Amino acid sequence: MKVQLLVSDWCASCHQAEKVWREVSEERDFDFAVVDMGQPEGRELVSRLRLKTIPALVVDDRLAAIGVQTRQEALSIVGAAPAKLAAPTHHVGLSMGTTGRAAVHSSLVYLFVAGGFLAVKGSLFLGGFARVAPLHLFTLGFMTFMVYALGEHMLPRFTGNPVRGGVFAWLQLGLAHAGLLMLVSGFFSGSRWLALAGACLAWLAFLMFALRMWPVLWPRQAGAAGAEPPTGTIREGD
Amino acid sequence: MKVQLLVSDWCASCHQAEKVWREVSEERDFDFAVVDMGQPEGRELVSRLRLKTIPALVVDDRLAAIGVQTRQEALSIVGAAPAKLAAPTHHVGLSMGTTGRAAVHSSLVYLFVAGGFLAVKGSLFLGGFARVAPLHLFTLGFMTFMVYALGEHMLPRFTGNPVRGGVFAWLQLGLAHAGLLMLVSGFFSGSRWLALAGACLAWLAFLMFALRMWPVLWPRQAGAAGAEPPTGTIREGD
Amino acid sequence: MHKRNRLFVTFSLAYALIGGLAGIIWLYDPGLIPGDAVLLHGHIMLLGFIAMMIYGVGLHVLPRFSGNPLYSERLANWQLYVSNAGLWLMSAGWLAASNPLVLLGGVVSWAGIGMFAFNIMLTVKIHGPAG
Amino acid sequence: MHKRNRLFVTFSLAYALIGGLAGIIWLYDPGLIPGDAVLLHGHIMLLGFIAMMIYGVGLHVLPRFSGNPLYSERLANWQLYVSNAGLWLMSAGWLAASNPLVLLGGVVSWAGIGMFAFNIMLTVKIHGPAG
Repeated sequence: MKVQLLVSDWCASCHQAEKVWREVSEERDFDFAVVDMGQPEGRELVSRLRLKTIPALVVDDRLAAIGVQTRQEALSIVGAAPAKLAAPTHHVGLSMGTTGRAAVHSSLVYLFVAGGFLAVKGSLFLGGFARVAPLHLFTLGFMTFMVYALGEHMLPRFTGNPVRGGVFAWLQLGLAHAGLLMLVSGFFSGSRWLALAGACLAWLAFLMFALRMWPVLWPRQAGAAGAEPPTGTIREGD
Repeated sequence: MKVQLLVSDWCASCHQAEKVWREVSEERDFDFAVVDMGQPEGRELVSRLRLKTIPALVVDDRLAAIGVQTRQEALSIVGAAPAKLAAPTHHVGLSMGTTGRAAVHSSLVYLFVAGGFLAVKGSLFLGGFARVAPLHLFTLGFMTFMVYALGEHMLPRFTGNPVRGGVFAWLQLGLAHAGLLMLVSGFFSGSRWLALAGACLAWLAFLMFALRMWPVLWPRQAGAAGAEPPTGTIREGD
Repeated sequence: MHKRNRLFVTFSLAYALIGGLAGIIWLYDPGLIPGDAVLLHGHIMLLGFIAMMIYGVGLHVLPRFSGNPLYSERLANWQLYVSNAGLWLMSAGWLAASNPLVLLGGVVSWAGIGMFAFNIMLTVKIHGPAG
Repeated sequence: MHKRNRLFVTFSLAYALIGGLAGIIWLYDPGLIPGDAVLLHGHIMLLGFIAMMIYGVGLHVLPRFSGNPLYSERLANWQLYVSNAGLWLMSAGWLAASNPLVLLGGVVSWAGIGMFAFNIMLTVKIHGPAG
């Protein structure tokens, strides 16, 4: 059973419909995807099924319903699908997840702190062993946390594969904060060992991020991502 | 007579409809606006008139037509409107104008040249009088041309006011190129006077840009932009 | 577009012209402007032209992208005064070759950045519109 | 997402880990890595982690935003090889403390940037899809 929910950024009720279907898809075992009208896949669906209204629900390549379904309606539509075993992955849609939003906020805070050095000292570089401390607030703080946020939000959307979230994602963010703060404290206090320990934690955090992104980029099912059309062309009905 | 064309980025036929109406609006004198479904103004129109399909044509706050009109159909819809005197301003919609696209291309070329110094010399700063030459390729080349492009594309969209284009816009871009190239040549050849002449031309180009943006930001009609709702809230039917 | 955001963009354009003029005068005669004309030029361009353009466009666009109204219109209005005051103080510092004045201007400008970041962060909430 | 773009993102993640490791080793003992370990770390992060992430995401997103297919898939494939070769040559140059090798790597990396810019410029045409 293949269920596609057609949505768009500008459509307020789409966010509501997505929330309902996201919950149902985590309880029942069926093939679920949120399709964005702004992407070629969405445009292809619109023109193939001549859809005129969103949110639109497409089940096995036929228009099944429009508008927002209640939880009960959604469950009855997928009535045949078996219950799902608890899984730590989730599909990504329009709204950024909680860990993603937390990473954006962290990123902005580090940008602000690094910007303070730029505004007050006029440079991201200091003297002595602390020379690169503000620079790392910018690169390992602002830039890396922004990559964490956009990576877990955009790569699953681009590839259509789910991303692992939950405890693993929070642990990654926690390690990244602890690592960066230890690294910068080490630079300022002149303690090479504190900086080294911080660098190792930050590296482990990035490794966790890379491990989370790996199955998003290279999913297990062979062929699932193999025979794709060139970038930007519109896929014909499959 | 007030004509609004409701469009969205993801809708291919909207680009076609916009082209037709853009042409007609430059021949006949009526109040024309392209309204983006992704903006609050567009969402307000959708919910007030319960629109379901785009492109949608709204004439004096009533749905007049959907889909793409031919030039003849469009002219008959605005049949009552008088012919327009030639005007150098134009409204901005989904597609970036020709001068805007030219400015984006120029911006990327300067970025590439400045990036060459970064890749080969490892820095945007050199020694001696030429010290800041690569830096100005980045700031007065890449960044300023990007501001020229996005300014003339986005500010008219944000404010709903037309922007002056044509010869004036091309002259601005020409002066900006000449000024930057003379400034950089002056830095490299050690000629302070060549650099000074280039700086003056680049400054005149920016002045022309500022003069083009002024009526976009502060239109003549008092009140036209005065009583606006706070950012991000949805305007109720006017 | 909110009047305050149009003011931010207008100030950005004006500072680009003022900063450009400082560069032109320096090229004509490096001694004509007292203090450090090069850092004056650079900071007017960075904190005037570029930063105010980002403030004006960001305050208009980011609430629309996130689907929430701006957290505080009043804080954004104050940010307009604070950012301008910071830049004027810093510019006065470069002209007078006064390090304390430059530092004060830097701290005030930084506060303006902080007000912008705080306002945007509470607009783009951790829990989105549907959560 | 095209396989080449996924490879760009994957290389980006790998270079972040390799560049991070270089930084960690330098912190442990600045003498363990021959040549200039600090510039090695910085350039792997900039030309590996950040640039390849921009290439991968940009090649996926920009054609979609502009409404045109990518100008040349083949040029983008070659860009993957050229960008990686440039970074390896430059890294070898830092390790061997060889200026000519660093310069060669810089020129090859720059060619990769140029291929990306050229491809994107011809995708986002001066005359748009409707013009």
